[in-house]
Amino acid sequence: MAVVAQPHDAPEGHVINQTHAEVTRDVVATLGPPTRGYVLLLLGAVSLFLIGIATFLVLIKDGLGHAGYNPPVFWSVYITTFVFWVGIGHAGTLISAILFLFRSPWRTAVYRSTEAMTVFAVMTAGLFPIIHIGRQWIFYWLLPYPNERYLWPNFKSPLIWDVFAISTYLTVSTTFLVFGLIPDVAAVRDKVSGWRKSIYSWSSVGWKGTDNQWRHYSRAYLYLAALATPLVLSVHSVVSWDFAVGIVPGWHGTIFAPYFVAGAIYSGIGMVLTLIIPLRRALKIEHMIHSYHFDNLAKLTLLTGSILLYAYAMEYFVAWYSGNTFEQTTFYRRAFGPMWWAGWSMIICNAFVSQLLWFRKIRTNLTSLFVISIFINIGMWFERYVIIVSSLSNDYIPWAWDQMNPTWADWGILLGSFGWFGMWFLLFAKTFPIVAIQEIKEMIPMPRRRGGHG
Amino acid sequence: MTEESKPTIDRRRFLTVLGASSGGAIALSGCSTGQVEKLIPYLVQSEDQVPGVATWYSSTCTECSTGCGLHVRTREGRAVKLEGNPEHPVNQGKLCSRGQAGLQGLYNPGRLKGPMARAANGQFQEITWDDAIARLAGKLGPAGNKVAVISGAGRGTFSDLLSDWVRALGGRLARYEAFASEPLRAANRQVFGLDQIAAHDFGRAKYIVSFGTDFLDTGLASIEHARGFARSHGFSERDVAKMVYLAPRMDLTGLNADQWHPIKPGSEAALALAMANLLLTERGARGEGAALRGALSAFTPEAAAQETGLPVATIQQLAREFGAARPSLAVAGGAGSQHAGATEVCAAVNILNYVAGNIGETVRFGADLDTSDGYGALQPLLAALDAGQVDVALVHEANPAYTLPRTSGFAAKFQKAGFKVSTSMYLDETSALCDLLLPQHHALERWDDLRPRAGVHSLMQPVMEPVFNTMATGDLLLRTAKAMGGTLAGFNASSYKDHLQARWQGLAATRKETDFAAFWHGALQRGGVFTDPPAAPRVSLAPRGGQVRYTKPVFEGDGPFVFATYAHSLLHDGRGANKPWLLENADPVTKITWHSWVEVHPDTARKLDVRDGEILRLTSPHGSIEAPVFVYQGIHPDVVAVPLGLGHTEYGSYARGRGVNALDLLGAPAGDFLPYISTRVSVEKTGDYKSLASIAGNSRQLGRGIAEAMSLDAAKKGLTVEQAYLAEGHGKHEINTELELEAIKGWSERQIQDTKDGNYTGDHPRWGMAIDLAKCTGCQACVTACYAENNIPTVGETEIGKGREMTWIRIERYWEGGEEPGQPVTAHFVPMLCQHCSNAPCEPVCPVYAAYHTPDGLNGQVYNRCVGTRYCANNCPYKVRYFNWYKYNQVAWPEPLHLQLNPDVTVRARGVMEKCTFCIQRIRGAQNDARLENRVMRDGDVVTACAQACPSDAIVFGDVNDPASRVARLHQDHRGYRVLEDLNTRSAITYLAKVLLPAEA
Amino acid sequence: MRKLAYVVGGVAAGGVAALLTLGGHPPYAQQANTVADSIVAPVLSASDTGSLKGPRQPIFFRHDIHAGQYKIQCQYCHYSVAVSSEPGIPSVQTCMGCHLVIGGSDSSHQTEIKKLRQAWNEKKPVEWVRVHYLARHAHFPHQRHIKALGPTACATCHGDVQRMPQVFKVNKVDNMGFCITCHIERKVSRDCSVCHY
Amino acid sequence: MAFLKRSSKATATRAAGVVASFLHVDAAVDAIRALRAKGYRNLVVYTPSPNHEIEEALEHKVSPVRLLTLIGGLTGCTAGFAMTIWMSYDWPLVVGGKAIASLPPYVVIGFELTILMGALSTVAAVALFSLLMGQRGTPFDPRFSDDTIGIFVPTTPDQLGPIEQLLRSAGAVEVRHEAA
Repeated sequence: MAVVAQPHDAPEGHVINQTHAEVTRDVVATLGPPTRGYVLLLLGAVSLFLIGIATFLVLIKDGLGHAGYNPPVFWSVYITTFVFWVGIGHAGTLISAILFLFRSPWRTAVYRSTEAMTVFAVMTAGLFPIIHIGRQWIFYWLLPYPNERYLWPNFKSPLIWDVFAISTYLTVSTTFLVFGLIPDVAAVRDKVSGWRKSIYSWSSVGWKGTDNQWRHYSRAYLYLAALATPLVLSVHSVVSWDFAVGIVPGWHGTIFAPYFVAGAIYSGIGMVLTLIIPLRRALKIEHMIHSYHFDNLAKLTLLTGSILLYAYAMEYFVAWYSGNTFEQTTFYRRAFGPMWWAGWSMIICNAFVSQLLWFRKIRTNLTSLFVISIFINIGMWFERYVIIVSSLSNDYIPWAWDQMNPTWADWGILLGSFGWFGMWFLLFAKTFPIVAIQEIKEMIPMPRRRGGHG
Repeated sequence: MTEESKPTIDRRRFLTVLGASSGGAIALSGCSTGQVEKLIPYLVQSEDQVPGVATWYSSTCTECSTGCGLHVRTREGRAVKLEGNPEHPVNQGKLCSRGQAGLQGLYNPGRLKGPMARAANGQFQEITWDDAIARLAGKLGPAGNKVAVISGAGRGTFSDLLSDWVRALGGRLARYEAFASEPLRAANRQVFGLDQIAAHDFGRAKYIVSFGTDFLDTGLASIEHARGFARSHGFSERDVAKMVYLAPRMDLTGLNADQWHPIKPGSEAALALAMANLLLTERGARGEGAALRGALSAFTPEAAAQETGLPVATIQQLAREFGAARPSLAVAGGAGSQHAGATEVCAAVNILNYVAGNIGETVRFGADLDTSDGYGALQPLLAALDAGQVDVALVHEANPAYTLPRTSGFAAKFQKAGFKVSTSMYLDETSALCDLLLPQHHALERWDDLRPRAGVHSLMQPVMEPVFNTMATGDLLLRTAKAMGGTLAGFNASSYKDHLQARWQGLAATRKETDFAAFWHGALQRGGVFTDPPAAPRVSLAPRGGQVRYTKPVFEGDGPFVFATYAHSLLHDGRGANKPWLLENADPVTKITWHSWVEVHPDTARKLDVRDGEILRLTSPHGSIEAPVFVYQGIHPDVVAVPLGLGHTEYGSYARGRGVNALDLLGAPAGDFLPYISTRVSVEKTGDYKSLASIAGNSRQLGRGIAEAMSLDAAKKGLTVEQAYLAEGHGKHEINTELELEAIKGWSERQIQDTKDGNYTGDHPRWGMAIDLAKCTGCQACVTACYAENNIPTVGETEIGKGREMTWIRIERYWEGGEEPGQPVTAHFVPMLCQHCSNAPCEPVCPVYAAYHTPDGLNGQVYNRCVGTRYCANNCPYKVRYFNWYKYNQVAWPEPLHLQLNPDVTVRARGVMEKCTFCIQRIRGAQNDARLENRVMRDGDVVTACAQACPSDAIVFGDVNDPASRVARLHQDHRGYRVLEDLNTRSAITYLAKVLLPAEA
Repeated sequence: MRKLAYVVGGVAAGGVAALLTLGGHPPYAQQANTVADSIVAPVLSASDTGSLKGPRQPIFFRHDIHAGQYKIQCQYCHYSVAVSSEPGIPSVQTCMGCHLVIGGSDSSHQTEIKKLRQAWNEKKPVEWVRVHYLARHAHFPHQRHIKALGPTACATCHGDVQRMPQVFKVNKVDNMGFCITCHIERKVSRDCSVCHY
Repeated sequence: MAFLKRSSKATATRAAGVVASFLHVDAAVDAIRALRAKGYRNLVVYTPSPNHEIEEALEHKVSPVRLLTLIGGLTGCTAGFAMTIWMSYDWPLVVGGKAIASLPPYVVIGFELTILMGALSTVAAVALFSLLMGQRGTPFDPRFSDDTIGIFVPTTPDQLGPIEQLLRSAGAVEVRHEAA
């Protein structure tokens, strides 16, 4: 008795021709035994991760010297990658939280995967502050823990803001993800058997879906979304202040916070596309995530991409208009200096490539979208690389100017971070419903005896 | 911090070596909580050593022939720093980089551990001193008078002993040193009939012309010269003596000149004589002058213009200015301008000074500076060696196998000697050829004295137990004499110390000193006996003195370029190449460290299509060398130059195989001296590239006002830097509106208030510094001093290639002008160190308060709190913070070099940020002393290492809150400015703008 | 007060094991102003050292006899403590100054003194085992503390050595907390660069 | 998570009553209305996903979760500022010529802790209300998490018959009796 239904507020084109039973079935199906391709992917990820570990061990043994640091460039690839991953996270929270508040229906099918991406991206980012410091074994000195020395951290330092922002972000988004999972895990629990059942029933913390539970749950979910929303905007603002608070020309910009947040969301969606385009095929859920979703994602990309275009233009304009020789030199060299290639690849990959998305054809063509998403990932990594390295390499004292070239130690850690991220994401996709069962069901009205709408 | 600093040595050796020790002493203060498990007391407590308290001894520097006085700082029985002896007339408390690095000679890992003899298998093997002396005596006996000795020892008791000793044997003795200024001596003989070298008083000179003499850096008595130059040229008497530099290459002295004229190599004499001629013709000759007139008339400015490539007008102007200023000073000589005609140049300059009436005014004969006899004296000895007339050859404090070009065939000739003995402390090129090595004590380990100039008797005393099983060569000679008896029976002093004291008995007698003990102790305390030099002799032209010549320079070979080589600023004739401080400390001109380079003029570089770092092969008739290019505007387009001092084949792990030896391009010296500019070379690209290990980033200021300067009249008018700018007609550089300015002002006032809230009230001192750029010559003595005082690790060539040098204080050298052709290029030096800002941008960004502000206004850096985020370094606008990327502390001080470490300063572990602390250990030390004496600190109680070393006294340190202090007054000086003041960092260092003479004045 | 403050801090810091605050209070020995008027050192022999606290020394030197029973001032042996940052370990000469004559009352003492004389004759200084050690990045000027607290202040950090047959560590002098507690209570500078440079 | 475990184990103690399964939401709503009209107010309704109509039919009050969210948030904010300011003065060090406790930077900490505590207390609240105070031992059927609506009417044995009658007439596809 398959009932074809129109969701109340879904626009044309967004149809889920399924009953609740089928939704459960299909989603639970994604948790079946892993395919060959999946295993290979996982192995790939793990080996990358091992490369990262090996590199890190060498760094701990000898010191950071192996990396390409070349004073005055005291930060380079590690901080770049840190900002990159924090940025990735933002799209997830945007889609799962902000769009939830806006009651935008298309998020439903994709938000679980993006939320998972957020958590693992932030988990990855969280490693870098530890990796990049000179004495990794005492990173905990950045935490305000009572100690016999009576010493506390310096809360005026943006790095401490980071510690709080990142850990808060990780905690809240994890909570958000786990919280959303509970009813779905319960649904899975009731479908599987054996040891898996016992695991899922433990992790579904006794969810039954009673009216009372739903009553509190939906409320709480709303508040979590409401709390996560300012968090999205704040976290990357805080990260941007790492630079904006500094006096380095090219860092010291007032537009940094919005500029970084836009960039973060932009890069995040790029990563979302990169992830779910293959994923939906792999997990055979094309009928739940289809062109309609990608069209919306693409529009979001276009919006944030255009904001970036504006931000870039503004940076150069302000540098020129300020009449500040330091700013001017920095931005001149960013475009025509020794690192021109990085500068331009950032501008082209981010500001220009995203403009292609004005065309519906490109928006709805998964191949082109996938290619663009790759460009976005590269472009956004370079954006951070340029902002950090090129600004540092030529600041106030010309005598100190110098260039840096990344080394195997830099690339090793970078690859490792991708491995670490990929590993967790893949494991998650096989263990938990990557599509939100109960929210999809919420969009499919339950069958009625009298038919039609109530 | 987790890592041990270089292990606290195996303690037994420390005992045996230093004879004393105590807990904190051996525990070289490193960033480590690792326990020192043993406490080893003195066996016998020496009266003048209190653990934890420094003991100072005076001594004399032997790193070059100048003979500066030393104050040696010792802690727990080991020397930890060398400083100048304020009472010493030559250097008056200052010391150059080379002198300070003497400490690394003392603790050099390459030192010979004891006497060695060449075994049957050709290897050296350790022997006992008795055995060694027996062997030497055994060889000397049969050798009879077939003995040859080469000694680089300065004039003094030892030299006298040595010559007596050799004379007694009937052997040959040559006092040889690479840079012996033979041409100067010869010219003085020729022109004035005086066989001595005059002292130059740059302090009184109103106008200075240097004919290629690097008197500020590698020349004789550079410290004394720098002091004088600072007085005459440093705006200290509110005036500036103009200095003109005439040479094909601009060395450090040239960079300090107001004008540099790149004349053709070898043409100096023509110019000097033409100037003299002009002076005579225009001023009318008096007395002896008339005699000269005829001799000089041939040398017209036109001819000189022809030779030098200078316009006639310039020459005339030079002559007029030179004549107008009374007294003026012209100087010549030095390795940098030592071509075949060097003696003619010196003679011509003598004439010039004579004509200008500078003799006796700024040119002081009678001082009789000590130099070795040089190559001229060596020649007969070499001939004897070659003829096989030498059975025993002894080399002392000289390394001719390296400092003579291969073509001289020294090695081959030396090999012909039956038995070759070296007393060198290191296994250098010469001692490697020897059969018997009798390493002598380092100057800091032995009794001795020097007479570097008339009236100066400078003492050396052992400041510590010998590090190795070495022996003072004086004792060696005496003990050998005892062992031999016979002709040497006369040498019966029980020890060299007794011999020395006996000699000083005589000195005491001549000075009518009755109580010798008192005299001796006084001398030891003062560092010697210093009397005024004997009155300058009446100097008049020697009979044939007026007959000056100028021979057109000829350069061997047919290459397109003249090849010039010169004394390396730090490595000197190569003796510095085994000391990491001197290798790591950049050359003050090129700012290149650790390796050799070829200087090429930009035009030439364009012709050859080469860039910095491209490796060129220079080929002369005598050989070829390969070195990376350094494109340098300060060199004549037809000349390429390579510094001396590198390319050792022996001389320890630091020197061996590093760089190239420029001497390989030179021919066998014919005359009495070694002409360093004597060949032409052809140049070809090898296609290889080497990134220069240079500490220079961008050498242009880009109008950022880092090294400010103002014109002389502006300075005389007492204008501030900004006023001077406006006076020059520049527009007011102000981008803020009135309202904005008000806001900024209010903001900074608010910040001042905040800092007060942080109890920074006036009752604390506020440590500050003033640096006078008009005085700073960029010699970098401060840099070496900082390395020595603050345990700064040397990181080596590759790390410097990555910009990771740790120079807490660095001399930035910015080029001015020289952009469009014809425009002269000049250099502005600015010492850059932590500015200890009140609103330090580095402080608030540190997450753990490792960078914070101390109540006495220092920008504190707590190493053991630092986790190494490096945010502070990013946020430091002056880029004066340095990071330990690797475990530098474990590689920088191979044993026994780590004994030089200053126990008062923490050795930084890896992963930690470090920077200039204004020598906080000295501040705290002074505060402790003041507290013990129940008094307040006085101005001058604290002198930072850099300020202490600065030869021209450009750096002044003190309490800015104390209005009486010198630094506070300098902070009010109208020339004062702060670097990047617009950032409102409120830095504690005030720079005094350099004073420039108008281009054509 | 401080404890309370700490608990607040602990909670505020996210309640990281507030128990740590206990660790936040290093044991702080009261200054023993009461100069031991009549200490009679127990009779012990080197064989007893095992049962005593503190590391066993090459020579069983009895502070309780020298400083306690015979009331020799600390500075008699630790000669440089008032003028230098280093307290100064007495040279063997110093020991011999007395022990040339004093051979020890009973056999156990005599054996130890023999060791000393042997060291003196063989010109081999005694290698004492270090008891108090300060990290090398912390500078502790002894002279300033003697100046401020008086010549009997030693006990403030080193405990009542006059009653120690074998010296042992009473206070965690190598813990910054120990220094800071005292500096706070005496209201003296807590500026980092006073000790760390 | 212990308490959550407990709640799931606790299903051992069962309450007596009637469990009905519905496939059609309107049927379920009718049933609920009817039951409530009859005075059965402590119903337990199981749905695979939240459903407006059923919520309306049950006339629930707004969940009290929001109160704890607010409290948590405020605590976080105060904690943030209290911690930073107190710690600044506990060992006053001046950096960059700024005030010992300079509020602008501390806003960030305050903000982050607000969010953190807010979120955590929200979750805690849900655990509290729906899992601890939630109906223990109410009967459950796996289909309820799939596509079926379940209604459990706790009652006394004598009432079983009429209620079953009512439910069936409302359109229950299945009715089961739960013995105590």
